[in-house]
Amino acid sequence: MSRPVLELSGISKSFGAVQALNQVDLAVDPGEVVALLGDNGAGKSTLVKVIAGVNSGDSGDILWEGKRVEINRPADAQRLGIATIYQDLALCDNLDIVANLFLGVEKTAFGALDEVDMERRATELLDSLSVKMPSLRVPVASLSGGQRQIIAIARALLGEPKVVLLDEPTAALGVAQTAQVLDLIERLRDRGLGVILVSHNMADVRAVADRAAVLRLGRNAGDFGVEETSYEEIVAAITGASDNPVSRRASVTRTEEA
Amino acid sequence: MSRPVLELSGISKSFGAVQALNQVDLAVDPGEVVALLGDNGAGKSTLVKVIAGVNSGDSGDILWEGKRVEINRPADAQRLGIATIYQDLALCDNLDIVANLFLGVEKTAFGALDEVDMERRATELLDSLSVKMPSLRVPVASLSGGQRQIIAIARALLGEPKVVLLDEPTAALGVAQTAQVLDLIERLRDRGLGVILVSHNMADVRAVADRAAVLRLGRNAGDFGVEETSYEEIVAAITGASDNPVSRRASVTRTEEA
Amino acid sequence: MAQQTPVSNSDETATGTAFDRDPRLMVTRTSPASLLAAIKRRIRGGELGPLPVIVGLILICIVFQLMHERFLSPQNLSNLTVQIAGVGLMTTGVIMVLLLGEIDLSIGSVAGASAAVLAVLAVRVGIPEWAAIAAAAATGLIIGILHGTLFAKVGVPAFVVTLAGLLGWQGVQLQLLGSDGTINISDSGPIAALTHTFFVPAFGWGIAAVAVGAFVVFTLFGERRRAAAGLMAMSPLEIAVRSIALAVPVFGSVYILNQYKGLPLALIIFVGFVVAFDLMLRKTRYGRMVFAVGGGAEAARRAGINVDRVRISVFALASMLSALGGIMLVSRSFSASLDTAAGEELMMGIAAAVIGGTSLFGGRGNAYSALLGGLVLGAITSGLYLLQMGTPVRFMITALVLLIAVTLDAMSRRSRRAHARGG
Amino acid sequence: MAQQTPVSNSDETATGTAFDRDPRLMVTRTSPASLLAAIKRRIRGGELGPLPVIVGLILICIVFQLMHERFLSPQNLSNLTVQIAGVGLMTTGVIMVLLLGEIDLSIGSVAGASAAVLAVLAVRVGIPEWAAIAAAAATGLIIGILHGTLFAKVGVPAFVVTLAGLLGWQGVQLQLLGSDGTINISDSGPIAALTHTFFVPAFGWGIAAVAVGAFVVFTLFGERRRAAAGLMAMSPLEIAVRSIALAVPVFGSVYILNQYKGLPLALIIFVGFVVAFDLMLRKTRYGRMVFAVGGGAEAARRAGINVDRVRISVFALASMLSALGGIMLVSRSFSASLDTAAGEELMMGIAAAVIGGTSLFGGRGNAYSALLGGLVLGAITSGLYLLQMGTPVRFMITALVLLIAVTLDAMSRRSRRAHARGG
Amino acid sequence: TTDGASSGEGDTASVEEGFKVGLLLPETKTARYEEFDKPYFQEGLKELCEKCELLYQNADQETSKQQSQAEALLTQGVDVLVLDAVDAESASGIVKNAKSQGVPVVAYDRLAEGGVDYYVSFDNRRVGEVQGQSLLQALDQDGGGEDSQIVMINGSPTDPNATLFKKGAHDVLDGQVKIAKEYDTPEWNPDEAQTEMEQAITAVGADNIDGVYSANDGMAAGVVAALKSAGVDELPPITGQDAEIAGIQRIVAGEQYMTVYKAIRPEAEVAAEMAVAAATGENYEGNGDHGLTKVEDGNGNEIKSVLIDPIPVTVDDIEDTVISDGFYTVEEICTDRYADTDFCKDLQE
Ligand SMILES: Nc1ncnc2c1ncn2[C@@H]1O[C@H](COP(=O)(O)OP(=O)(O)OP(=O)(O)O)[C@@H](O)[C@H]1O
Ligand SMILES: Nc1ncnc2c1ncn2[C@@H]1O[C@H](COP(=O)(O)OP(=O)(O)OP(=O)(O)O)[C@@H](O)[C@H]1O
Ligand SMILES: [Mg+2]
Ligand SMILES: [Mg+2]
Repeated sequence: MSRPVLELSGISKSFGAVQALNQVDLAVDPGEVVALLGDNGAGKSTLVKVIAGVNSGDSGDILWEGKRVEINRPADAQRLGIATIYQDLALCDNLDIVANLFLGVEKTAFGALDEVDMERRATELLDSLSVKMPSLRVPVASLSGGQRQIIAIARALLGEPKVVLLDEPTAALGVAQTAQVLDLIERLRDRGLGVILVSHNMADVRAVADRAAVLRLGRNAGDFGVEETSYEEIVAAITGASDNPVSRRASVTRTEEA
Repeated sequence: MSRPVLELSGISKSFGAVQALNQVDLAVDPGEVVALLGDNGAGKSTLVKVIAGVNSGDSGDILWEGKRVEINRPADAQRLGIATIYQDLALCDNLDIVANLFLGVEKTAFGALDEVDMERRATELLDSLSVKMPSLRVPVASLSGGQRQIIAIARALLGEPKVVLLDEPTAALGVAQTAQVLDLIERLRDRGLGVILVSHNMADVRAVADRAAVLRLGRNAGDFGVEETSYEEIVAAITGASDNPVSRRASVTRTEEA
Repeated sequence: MAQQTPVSNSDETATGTAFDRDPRLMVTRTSPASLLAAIKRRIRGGELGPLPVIVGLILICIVFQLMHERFLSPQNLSNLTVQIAGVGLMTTGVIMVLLLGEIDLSIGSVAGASAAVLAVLAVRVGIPEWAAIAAAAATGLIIGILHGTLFAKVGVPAFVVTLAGLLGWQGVQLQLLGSDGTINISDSGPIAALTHTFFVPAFGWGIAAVAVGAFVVFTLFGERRRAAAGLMAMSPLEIAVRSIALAVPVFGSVYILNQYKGLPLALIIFVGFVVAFDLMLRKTRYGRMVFAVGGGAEAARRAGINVDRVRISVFALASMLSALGGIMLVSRSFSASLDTAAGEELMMGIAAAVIGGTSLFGGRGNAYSALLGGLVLGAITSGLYLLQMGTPVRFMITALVLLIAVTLDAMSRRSRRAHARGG
Repeated sequence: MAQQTPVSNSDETATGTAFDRDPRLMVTRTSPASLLAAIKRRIRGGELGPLPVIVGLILICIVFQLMHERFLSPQNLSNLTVQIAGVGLMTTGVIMVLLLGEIDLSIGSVAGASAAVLAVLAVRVGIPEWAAIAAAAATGLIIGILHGTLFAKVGVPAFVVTLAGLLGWQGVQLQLLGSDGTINISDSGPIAALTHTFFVPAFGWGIAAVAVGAFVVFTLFGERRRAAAGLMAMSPLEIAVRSIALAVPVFGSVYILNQYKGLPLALIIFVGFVVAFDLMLRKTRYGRMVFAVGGGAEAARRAGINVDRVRISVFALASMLSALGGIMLVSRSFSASLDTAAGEELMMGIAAAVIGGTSLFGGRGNAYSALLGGLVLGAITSGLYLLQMGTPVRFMITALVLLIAVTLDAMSRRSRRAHARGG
Repeated sequence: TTDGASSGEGDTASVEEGFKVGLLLPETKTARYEEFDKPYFQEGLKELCEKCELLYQNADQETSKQQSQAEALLTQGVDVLVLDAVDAESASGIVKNAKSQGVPVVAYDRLAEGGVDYYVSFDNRRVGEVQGQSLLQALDQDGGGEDSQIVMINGSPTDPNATLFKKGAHDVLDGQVKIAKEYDTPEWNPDEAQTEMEQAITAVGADNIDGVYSANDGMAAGVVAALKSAGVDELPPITGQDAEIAGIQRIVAGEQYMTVYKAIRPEAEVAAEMAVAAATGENYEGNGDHGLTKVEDGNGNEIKSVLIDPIPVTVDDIEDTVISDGFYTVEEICTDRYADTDFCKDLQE
């Protein structure tokens, strides 16, 4: 087995009186897609933000390619090679699509912004994600939810990351765009990147993930190979009970589902 | 067939140079769940906002129980009996959960807010949606994406609406909560309400919708009975081509999918 | 006493009901120990509420008393309470506007213009003084409606509307008072009475008893109801602690003020408005709407709230309170002049709101800020006058205190701000 | 000429590339007809840019010229350009801060304090005047760094920091000028030269030709490159129209000013700073970062931008520009006094930025606002003094113009604002 | 009152034991108050009553602030209040408050209403007259007559004293010269004055301005700058007031014609004498140089007053007034820039 490119151990984080993360461990190998699953409020986004340097954890270690590192600011994570797509999209509403895509990594020529080059590259990038935009020069505030999401995804892929964190990337996407993003995740894996994918969509998870790590109420609640584990088992781990609304609903509507 | 409770005809709406909606028709009967489908940026949310009175349309008629009505402000729609769950959630971040739930419809006793009553009812309501909240008195700014979404859903159900508009209600929800919401939609239908459900999740749509109306680039692109239509046909209507990323992906990964 | 926003009740209601609550959250509050633990957690979490300001106020008083033995004399404290009443009313208005997430730069000019209206009507025109008071307050109200309409309906940013008001109403003030510049009012009429009336000791004690009594009764009754509904309620211990925390300063002030001339009417008016606005903000639908619009105008609009009406009404109230402040200033100096409320009043009004803990970004704050912030600034001013500090020093110290107060607040809130929005 | 924000380029690049664009959007711009159509659409869509202000300025000029025949005389226009330079530089600084979504209330006091430093060093201490100028600018820079650090690192709201600055630096100004109150500076040294130097006609024509030529060359070159990269580019027709729209006012001003004393150095300094800041804001990474932080600080932080550094640098630049403005004021009146920059400068500086079209809510605006807004306010003041109007009238008219300018802007933007965020 | 050992309901203080004197001045923006009035008053007081303590406050041109300061002084138990009111009429509140506590009030520089005990001042209307007369004199020297055109730059429209200066000046100037343009200058701001002057020049033409009435020295600086900027080499006569150092220097350099010197030392000394008399319960009868008159205040009270004449200062008078009074030294005036003016060369030889 290859050495994990990113390894977390004993990560805890509390907000005031709420213990959002409690001694969480997680590792991702190069060329591996790890799905991070859990109920609403389980702490998935909090964990992603700790790795990305948006909030730093209260305690715990982060190992990067085996070495202990400190990630205190988003810039630290980016320098290591961690690209992140946040659940709350984190775009600058007043800037246009091109400016958002290249925010913080603008191309310059002779000290001035090279708008031509950036616009050309943006066009190429968005073409590959099959989403229709009214124009590359509208402020992102006027875009639809899915359009914004696609920009955020495209943004994260501009650099040369080694690990990609995706926090519910397909939640707002249409079927075609979702398919494109799943393709993309597979391409990332094939290029040897480590991918952490947060998603509530079991179909997507089963399609691209190699392993599923489950969080429940801020704690680790299991680590499964996706191939070997049944849908019901994973859902039981997420909800913490085998008798849950999903299974109840499934038993009622089994006959109806296509 | 019963008379539609809500009927739209020829709705158009443009934002500056973008024609977001172009002569769109849509109708929903009491006791019917209509899925509103379409690619990202197709204009679904814009249509929902026109019905809810957030933006008014440039032209077109809205019929409510057969009578022409003007909906210029959200309050107009609410008065008619239209409850809306927006894609961008529209909660007041500084208020706590109870205050958000009852915003605009606060309970009072002797002119003062009746916090006790509101808190009791909020507790009951959230219990039925199986989501864990840290406390009913935290500001919603600190909640996770799914928790916020649940609050927005619960909000819309407080009154006695006749039509419910749900714009991607389950996008951020966990499996258990999604199941609950689907149950809820079925309960609403059974109570005779008209439901318009915007969703990108075909499984959910097939599970609860009776009919699917498709938008493409701001125009009507088909109206299907969900039972009679295949998944491939609907996807083709959404993307506008039978050769689309979904079908391509499906053909490649068919063997992998469970 | 003061509660930050409708949400700061936080832990009171956290457990003990049937609600499916997060097991990560451990809060009970029935024993003294758990009460202390909850307080500690709040301090660590940065939810200090008015505590830093109160501590700061006490420190300021101690320092000045050490430097000048008359600082805490009944005479000085009595003067202090009358001095802060005028600007305090203006601060109460500013707080309403700040809660909306807007700013009102015109409070000084509106106070000045209303003061001019008051004096012109009462002295030059010669209508009865109480009618002039009503007219001046109405002037403020109308100005506020104008501001609010320009802001809410036409969409001019409040900063600009009130900046224009700052200029324009000062022009009106100049015009009204004309060349003489100053109009003296009678020193024995109703206007003068507003700040020159003091009550006999018994009356002061009575008012204090009624206030504290009402607090205890309503709290007891409310918590009884909560408990009956199966919700987490305050323990009797906590109710007792809170009641004492209210009773000590209330009875203490009355005791001290009774040693000089008695409870000043100006103080009763000021505190009365603060309490009324506090109740309105926390306990009525209108107050809830103000907070909602301040926290997210679009969300409030979608919830069916008539955002324009809320905005106009808030600006109207704010300008009316400014006008009342102007009336108090006239009352105190027996005259309306060209510089009534034209100086530091604007700045001090806003500074007091901020020191008291009201956010400049909307949706967070409380009416008590006016009292607390006003007391802090009033104490500093009064103390520095006693110590005969020069103007530059006074400017610098005021600036410094403003900075320290807000820095404390900012630092304690730091962690909460950094990741404001979950998800 | 002026572009609202990095996004307002909108239609230029909308079609004509391989990018999978929305077929609902129909924009071409190669014929005069389609150019007109695009302009019409912009007007209907509320994207007017600086047009309303320019129209307003022209109207103001016409009205005043009708009322006083010397208003458009070369002498008056020459005076006007020198009169606005000082506050204009302060406005440029305020615009930077407004782009961040913050406010700087200290610009007047900082200008005053820097002016005091300048005069004390040049006259009392007696160091060379150019060194005193450098020291005064450095004073502004250091003050700005202090403000920025308190805001960015400690987390005190900018409103409060600069409110404290407004008080504190005025204290410093009082202290420095101390007993004398006013210090005269030489009327022939480098300081005086800043506003009392005028260039010979040939030089003026030369500068105008270079400026317009540079614009044409860079635009041609840039659009050539766009076309080569397969992106939508401006048609030669449009380039020609834009070039003429720039050339007419530039050569026109030079022609008029040459008829009096020639092009004033003060104007060149002011316009030079405006152009430099405009290029910096639109064409450099730093400018992009400023807009990003103004549009969403958290998003910018997550994009790896050092938000604190951007904030500190913006406050530093703003205070430095205020200091430069203060130096220009001293230069114009040959003296630094307790009143230097202590009056309407703050209000006028902010009003000019807003009239010019810079938003108070961050992330939207441009450096040219300083020039446009400054010209509007300068023209009003100049015209009213020619007509010998009193102060109350001037206050009211200024307030009115401010309101009208912003109302127009607000109404034209109304539709866009109402549904700001899609989804 | 509760703790008022030295504060006096009726009990008069004595010079032997010393007592507390409160001095309230109106603003800091004009150099004179902090620089001259306060120290001169203090010196005067020390001479009359060695053990007396001076308590001093400055109100930054705000009436409500002055009221708070007065309350603070009364809390400290002063035995007499010397009040230079920000606003003479509003000050009646302060006066009444003091009287109700048995503290006598001396009105300084401005006649506060409400029945003060004594009043010492310059005659402010007289200041405007002196300025106007000087200007007429200068115009006559230049050979101008009734057809001379002047520009008037008055003080702040919100300052009641400015109104008096203006009235005084008009009394003298009206009918004697043609007033081409006249402005009231907000806050006495020199920059504003400069813009006003520039516009006046544009409207009237630099050559057609034969003289400028500027209400004080600060604004005169702006006037001079405007004229110089307009390319005027031979500056017309310009007035001023306050004898600011910068104004004196301009006079020395021939840029400004005159300023009004208000001999503050005698004013402050008289005020100190009045204060001591009032506190000790004696009757002040004036001193040798300055006789006692009566002035009626706004409420019709007759106030025992001393009015001191303002003195016009042109380049010829500088030596006999500001320098001989010790207001400024020759070194202070003749800095490097002014060293080679005739005035400085004469004096330093
Ligand atoms: N800034 C914050 N302040 C206070 N509490 C917070 C904050 N952010 C998150 N929380 C709390 O921490 C818990 C975990 O939140 P988190 O956003 O990580 O959940 P999640 O697993 O991403 O859920 P979802 O699937 O709904 O996105 C929640 O209970 C939430 O209320
Ligand atoms: N306020 C606005 N200003 C300008 N354009 C807008 C605005 N709102 C929406 N649009 C444009 O209208 C089109 C339709 O947007 P809409 O939000 O309705 O899409 P949607 O169908 O909801 O997409 P999604 O599935 O991604 O949520 C998009 O191209 C979007 O860019
Ligand atoms: Mg999440
Ligand atoms: Mg949508």
